[in-house]
Amino acid sequence: MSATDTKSSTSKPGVKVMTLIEAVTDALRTEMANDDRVVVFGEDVGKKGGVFGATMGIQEQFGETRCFDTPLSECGIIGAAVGMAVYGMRPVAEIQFLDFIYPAFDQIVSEAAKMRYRSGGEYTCPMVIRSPYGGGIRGGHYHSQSSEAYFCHTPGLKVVIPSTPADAKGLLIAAIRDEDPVMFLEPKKIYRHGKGEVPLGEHVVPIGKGRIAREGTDCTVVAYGAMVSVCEQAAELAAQQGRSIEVLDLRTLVPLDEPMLLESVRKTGRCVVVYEAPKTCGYGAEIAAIVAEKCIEYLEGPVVRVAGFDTPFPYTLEHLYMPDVARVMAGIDKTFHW
Amino acid sequence: MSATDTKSSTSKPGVKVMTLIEAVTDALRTEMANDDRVVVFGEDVGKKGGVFGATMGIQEQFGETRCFDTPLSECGIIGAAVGMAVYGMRPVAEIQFLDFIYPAFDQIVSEAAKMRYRSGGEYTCPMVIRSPYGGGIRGGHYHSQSSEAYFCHTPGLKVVIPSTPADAKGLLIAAIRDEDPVMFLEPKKIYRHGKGEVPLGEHVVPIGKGRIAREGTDCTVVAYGAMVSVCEQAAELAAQQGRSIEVLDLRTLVPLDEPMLLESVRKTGRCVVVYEAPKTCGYGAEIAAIVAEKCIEYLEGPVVRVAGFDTPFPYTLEHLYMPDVARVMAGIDKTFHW
Amino acid sequence: MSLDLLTIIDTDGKAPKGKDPNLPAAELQKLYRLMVTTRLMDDRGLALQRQGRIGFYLQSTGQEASHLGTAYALKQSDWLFPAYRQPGILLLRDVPMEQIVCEWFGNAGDTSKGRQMPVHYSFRRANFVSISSPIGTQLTQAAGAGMAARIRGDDTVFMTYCGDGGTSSNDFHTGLNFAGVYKAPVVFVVENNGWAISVPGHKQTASESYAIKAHAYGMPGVRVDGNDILAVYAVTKAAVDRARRGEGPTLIETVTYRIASHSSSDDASRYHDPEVHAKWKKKDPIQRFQQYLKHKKLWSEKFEAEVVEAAKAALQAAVTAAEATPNPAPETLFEDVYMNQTPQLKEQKQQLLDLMAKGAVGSEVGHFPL
Amino acid sequence: MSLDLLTIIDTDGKAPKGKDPNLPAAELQKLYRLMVTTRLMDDRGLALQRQGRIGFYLQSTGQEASHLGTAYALKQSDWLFPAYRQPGILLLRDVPMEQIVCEWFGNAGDTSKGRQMPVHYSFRRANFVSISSPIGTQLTQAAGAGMAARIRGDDTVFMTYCGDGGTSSNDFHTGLNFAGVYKAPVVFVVENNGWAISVPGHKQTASESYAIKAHAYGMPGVRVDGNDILAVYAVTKAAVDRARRGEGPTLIETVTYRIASHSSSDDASRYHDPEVHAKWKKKDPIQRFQQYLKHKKLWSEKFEAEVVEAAKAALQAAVTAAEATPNPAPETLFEDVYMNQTPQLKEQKQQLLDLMAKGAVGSEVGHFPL
Ligand SMILES: Cc1ncc(C[n+]2csc(CCOP(=O)(O)OP(=O)(O)O)c2C)c(N)n1
Ligand SMILES: Cc1ncc(C[n+]2csc(CCOP(=O)(O)OP(=O)(O)O)c2C)c(N)n1
Ligand SMILES: [Mg+2]
Ligand SMILES: [Mg+2]
Repeated sequence: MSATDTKSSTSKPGVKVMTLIEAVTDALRTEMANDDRVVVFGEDVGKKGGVFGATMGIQEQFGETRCFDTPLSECGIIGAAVGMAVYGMRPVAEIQFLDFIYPAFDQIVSEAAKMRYRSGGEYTCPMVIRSPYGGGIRGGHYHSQSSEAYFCHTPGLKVVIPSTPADAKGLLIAAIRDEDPVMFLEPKKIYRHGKGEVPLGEHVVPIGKGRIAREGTDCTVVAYGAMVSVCEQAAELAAQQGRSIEVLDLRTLVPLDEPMLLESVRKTGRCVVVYEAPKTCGYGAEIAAIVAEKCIEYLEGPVVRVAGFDTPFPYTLEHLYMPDVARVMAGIDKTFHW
Repeated sequence: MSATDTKSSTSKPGVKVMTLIEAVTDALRTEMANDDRVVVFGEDVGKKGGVFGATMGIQEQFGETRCFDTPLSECGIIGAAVGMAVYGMRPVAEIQFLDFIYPAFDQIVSEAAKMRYRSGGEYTCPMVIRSPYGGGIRGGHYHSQSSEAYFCHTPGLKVVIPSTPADAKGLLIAAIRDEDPVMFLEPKKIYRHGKGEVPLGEHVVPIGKGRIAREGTDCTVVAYGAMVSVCEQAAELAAQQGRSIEVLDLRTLVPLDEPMLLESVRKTGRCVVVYEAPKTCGYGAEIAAIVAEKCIEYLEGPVVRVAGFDTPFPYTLEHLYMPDVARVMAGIDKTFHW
Repeated sequence: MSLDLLTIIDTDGKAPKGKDPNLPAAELQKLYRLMVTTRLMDDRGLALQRQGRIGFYLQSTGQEASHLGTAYALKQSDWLFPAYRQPGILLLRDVPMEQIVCEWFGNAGDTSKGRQMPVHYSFRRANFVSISSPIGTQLTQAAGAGMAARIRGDDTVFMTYCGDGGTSSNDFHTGLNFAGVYKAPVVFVVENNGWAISVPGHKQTASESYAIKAHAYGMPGVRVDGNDILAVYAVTKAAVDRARRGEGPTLIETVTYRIASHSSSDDASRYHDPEVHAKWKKKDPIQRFQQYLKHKKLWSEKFEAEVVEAAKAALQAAVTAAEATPNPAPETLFEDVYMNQTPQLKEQKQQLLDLMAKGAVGSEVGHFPL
Repeated sequence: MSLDLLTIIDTDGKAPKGKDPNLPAAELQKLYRLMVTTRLMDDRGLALQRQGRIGFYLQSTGQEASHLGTAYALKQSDWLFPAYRQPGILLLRDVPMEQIVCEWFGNAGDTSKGRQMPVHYSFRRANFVSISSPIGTQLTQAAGAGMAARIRGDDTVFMTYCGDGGTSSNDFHTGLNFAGVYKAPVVFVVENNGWAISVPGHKQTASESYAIKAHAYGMPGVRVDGNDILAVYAVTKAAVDRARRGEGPTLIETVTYRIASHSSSDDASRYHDPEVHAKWKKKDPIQRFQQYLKHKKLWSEKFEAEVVEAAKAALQAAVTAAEATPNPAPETLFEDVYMNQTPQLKEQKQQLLDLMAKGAVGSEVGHFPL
C-alpha cells in the first residue's frame, strides 16, 4: 500500500481548530482511510467510542472489522496486535488508561520490542499502542500514572508524547506509518485544554524531532506532554522577572532529539527538566545524565529535576503532587542560586 | 515472632567460606528456621532445588508446606505472595530468571508496591522477590537481562543487589525481615565466581547502606552486582597508571545511600557509573542526575556512563555487549580528557 | 456439576418448601434492610457526584442480592478480597456509614487517607482488603491468602469477586488455577451483570457460561439467579462449608444485570438495549425479596418506612460529618510508601512544605474523566 | 466433546480399518524419515553441547509424532507460532539442515544473527515465526494473526504450540479466549509431556485434563495419543479443516512424555520416576510407527539404513559447514533494533568499534546455566 510508504511532511489543504483528542480521532480516521491494513481495537472503543471518546464515530464509519471492542485483557489486546503486525497488518491498540497496561507488559517488552532483533529482521512489529496517561483529572491512584520511563528503557520501542493538537495528529500518523512499535502516550489532562489549528488530511510530524516551544537565552526547561504548558506559564512569569527561559517540547522521548537538547543547554548554560512521573529513574534522569555527560563544560548551575514525588499517585492531594508553576519556578531559581 | 523484630547487626558465631549462591541458600535456611512465617516457592524450587540450585535441600529440610513448586505462572507466584503477605506470612518468591518476571509485572507494580499506600497503611506486603539477573552466562536474549531500573522507578519497592557472598546473606536476611516488598536481584554471573567468608547464623546487612569497595582519590566509579568486580579490576589497572580510583558498591539501589555517593564524588571530583542494562533510562542515569544536581560545583569532568548498549541482549556477541574492563577504563579516561 | 440456573424465590415471591433455607425472621429482615440501605447509599453517592460534591461514584444497583447473599454466607472472621461493586458488604460488616462516606470525599476520615478514587474501600477491621482498580488482581491474592491459611492450619475462608469482564483477566486464570492446585479455601464469585462497561457478555467470551470455566481448574462451578438473595445465599453457603472442610475452591456465577450506567462517568444509554433493560428492571432483587417477606408476613409499609427512614438519616448524618472533615494534611502524601520514610522522601516532603510556606502551590485539576 | 484418548495404531502396530487415514505409501515413508531424522538431529545437538561446541541444546525426543503429526495436517502456506520443542517441523518445511545447525552456533549463517540461544529458530521462508523463550506468548499472537487473516479474508490457518506448563501462562487464557470470541482459524496444540522442567502435571493444574480447558473458551477440545502419529494427524486434520471452514479454533492435547531431560542444563534423574519413565520408553512413537509400516510392507532394514545414513550425512555436512562459518560481525549488534538505526545506536556502535580498534575488548563469559 503506497500510502504508507510516502514519508511526506505537512501539506496544507486547509486547517481546522480542534482539541488534542479530536486531533487523535482525526489522525485515526485519516490513516484508516489511507491504509486498509490499519485496524483499531481495545476496550470500549466501538459503540461507546472509548471512555474518553478518542474513537468516537470510527466504528460507524469503518465498520466492526476495522474498529472493534475486545475482551477485558490488555494482554490480549497487545498480544493480538503483535500477531496481527507480524502477519502484515497495522494495528492501533488502545489501552484505556496507561495504569492498566501492565497485564500486557510481557507482550510489549518481551515480544513487540524484541521481535525484529531476535528474528534477525525476519519478523517485525509495526504497531501503535495508544494510551491516555498522566494526572490532572482527579483519577487518583490508578488513573493518573506516568510510566513512560519503563518504555523508554526498553530498546526496540519508540516513545512519542504530543503536547499540541497539531502534533497529536502529525505524530500519530507518523507512528502508524512507522515500521516499529510505537508507544503513543496521550496527556489526558490536556485532551480538551484549549484548541489548536490542525491541518486537515495529510499531516505528518516526524518521530525523533523536538520542538522549541519558546526561545530563551538564560535557562533551558525540558518538558513533554501536559508539562509543556506548565513550563510555558513559568517561562512567562520568569520573563517578567527578567529571566529568558527556553522551553523545549521533546515530542519524542525515544529516539531523543539530542542535538536540540545539547544546542539549547550549551546556549543557556542551565537546565531544568520537568516531568510528572516519580522522580527516581524517571525520564528526566536520562535528560540530566545526557547533559552531565555531554555539556558539563557549559553548565553554570546544577541540572535540576522538577518531578512527581517518589510516592504512588494520590487522589485528594493530586494538586500538590503534580509539578506546577511554583515548583518549576523554584527549579529554575535553583539553577541560578545554589 | 520476636526473631523478625530484632534489627540486630552482624554477630560472629564463626564464618564459613562459600559462594554467593551458597550464601543465598544459607540465608533462606537461617530465616526459615528463625521465623515460621517464611515460605519459599516458585518454579522448580522444590525437588530440583531451583535451576541454579539456590533452594537445594530446602524442601527436604523444611517440608513441602514451607518450600514448594508452583504452576508455570509468575503472575501466580507473585499474586499469591501478595495475598500471603497481606494475610501475615513472609513469602520469599523465586522468579527463575528476571527476564520472565513480566507476566507478574502488574502484581508487582500495581499491587505489592502500592498496597501500603493505597490502604492508608492498613494492609502491607512484607515479601521478597528473589531472581537471578544479568548477563555473563551465555543466556542470550532472554536469560541475561538487567531490568532493575523498572523496579527502581516504582515507589513502594526496595531494590537490593549484592555483589559478595557475605552481603548476599546479610542483605537477603534483612530483606526477609523488612516490612515492605523487596526486589532481591542476584547477579547470576558471579553465583560461583570465587568464594568469600560468610558469618554463620545471624548476619544482617542493613538495606540502604552502600559499601566502599576500594578507596581512591581521583575518580569515583559507581557499580553494583557483577559490575563491581569488573570495576575493581579496572581500578587496579588504573592504579598502575597512577590513577587512584574509588569504587562504590551500592548494594541497595532503592533507597540509595546518597551520602556515600555525594561524599565520594565531592572528594574525587569525577564520576563514572557502570551498569549492564541498556544505557537509556538505566539506573546509572539516576546516579548521574543526582550528581549533576547535587555536586556540580565539585565536578572536574563529565559524568560518564558505561552501560549495556541500547539494544536487546545478544547471544554470540555477549562478550562485547557487557561492560568490561576496557570500557570502564575508557570511561574513566573520559573524565580526565574531554 | 449442574449448569442450570438455580432459583428459589419464584417471580411472585414464593419459595418452594425444601428449597427455602428458612432463615430466622430477624435475619431475613436484616438482609432486607441491608439491601434497601445499600440501594439508598448508592443513590446518595451518585447524587453527591452529580452535585459536584464528590469526584466519582459507582453504583451496585440491581446487584444487591448478588453481593449481600454471597457475603452473608461467611463468618465475620472470614476474609474478603472484593472488587468495587459490593458496597453492601461494608454495611453487613458493620462499617460505620461515616467512614464509608469519608472515603467518597477522600478526606482525613478516609481509612485510605484520600489516595484512591471513591468506592475503593479498605477496612481492615472488617477483613475487607483494600480494593484496587486493576481488574482481577484480587483473585490471585485471595488464592494466595487461602494457601497461607492452609499452611497455618487456620479455618478462615476467603471470598473474592470479579465481574464478567474480570473473567478475561490474567488473574482469573491464575487465581483459579492456583486455588485448584493447592485446594485453597476460596469462593470465587463472578457477578455476571451482562456488561464490562459497554462490552456485552457475548464479546467477552465464547464459553456457554462463566461458571463452566470452573472445569478448567478442576473445581465445581455453579450458576445462580443473582437477583434471588436466598438462592445466592444457599449455593454460597454450600461452597463456603466445602471450603472450610478443606475440600477446595468453588466458582459461583451470579446471573444479574447492571441496571445503572457503569459509573458516574458512563452513559449506558449509548449502548444498553432498552428492552433487555426493561425486562431486568422487572426482576429487581429488592422487590423480589420484598414479595417473599410479604408472604412470610415479615414486611409492612411501616417496616419499609422505618428502614428507609433509618437509612436516610444515617446517610445524612454521615454526609454532614464527612463534609465537615478536613482533607488529609500535605505531609500525608509521603506516608505509607514504606513503613519508614526514606531520606529521599523526607527531602521531597521538606521541599514541598518549604515551598508551601513561601506561598501558592498547586496545579489546577480537571474532572474524571475529562 | 469427547475426552477419551484417541488412538489409531495399537500397541502391535495395527490400525483398524475405517480408523486408518490410509495415507499414500510415499507420504508414510516421508513421515517416518522425518521422525528418524528429527531424533538423530536431537542426538547430534545434545552431543555438540556435551562436547562444548555449542552452548545449549533442547531435545524433542519421544515427541516426534506429536509435533510432526500436527504440523503435517497444514498446508505449506499455513503459519506456525511454535514453542521450542517442535524441531521436526523445520525439516517438514524443507529448511536446509545447515541453516538449522548455524542457529545452534549462533553464527553469521543463523537467520537470527546469533541473538538467541540455540533452538530459538526463526524461518520466515517456512512461515515459522520466531520462537521466544517466554512461555506462552505465541498463543495470543497466533490468535491475533488468525483475527487478521479473518479480517483480510485469507484462508490461512495458524497452528501454535505450548507444553502442559504453558497452559498456566497468562497467554494460554488470553489466546484461547480471543480466538474463541473472534472465531480465529487457529489450532492450539498442548504437548502434554508430563513435565514442566521438574514440575509434574498434577502440580500444574487440578483439571482432569488439558483438553477440557477448551470448555472455558467455547471451543472443542480433543485428547489424542501423542505417540501415535496417525491419530495425531487425524484429529489435527479435522481441526485444521474446521478452522479453514471458518468454524473457529480447536484445542488439541497430545498426551506424550518427555523422554530426555528438559534441556542440556537439566538432569531429570533428580525427579523422574524410573518406572513411569521405563513405561513410556516402551511407547516410543518411532517404534510404534515402524511397526505400522512393517504391516504395510513399507519398512525394511535397507530402508532404515538409508534413512539413518542420509540423516547422519546431512547432519555431518551441516555441522562441518556451520563450524566453518564465522560469527556475526560486531556491528550487527546494533542492527534490527529498529528498521533505521537511531543516532544513539550509531554513536554507541562507533564507540565500540573505536575501542576495539584500540585493542582488547570483551568480558569473559561463563556457561548456561552456571
Ligand atoms: C486491567 C484493567 N483494564 C481496564 C480497566 C478499566 N475498567 C474499569 S471497570 C471495567 C469493566 C469491568 O467489567 P466487569 O469485570 O464485568 O465488572 P463490572 O463493572 O461489570 O462490575 C474496565 C474495562 C481496569 N480497571 N483494569
Ligand atoms: C514465563 C516463563 N517462565 C519460566 C520460564 C523457564 N522455563 C523454560 S521451559 C519451562 C518449562 C516449560 O514446561 P512446558 O510448558 O510443559 O513445556 P516443555 O518444556 O515440557 O515442552 C520453564 C519453567 C520461561 N521460559 N518463561
Ligand atoms: Mg460486568
Ligand atoms: Mg511439559
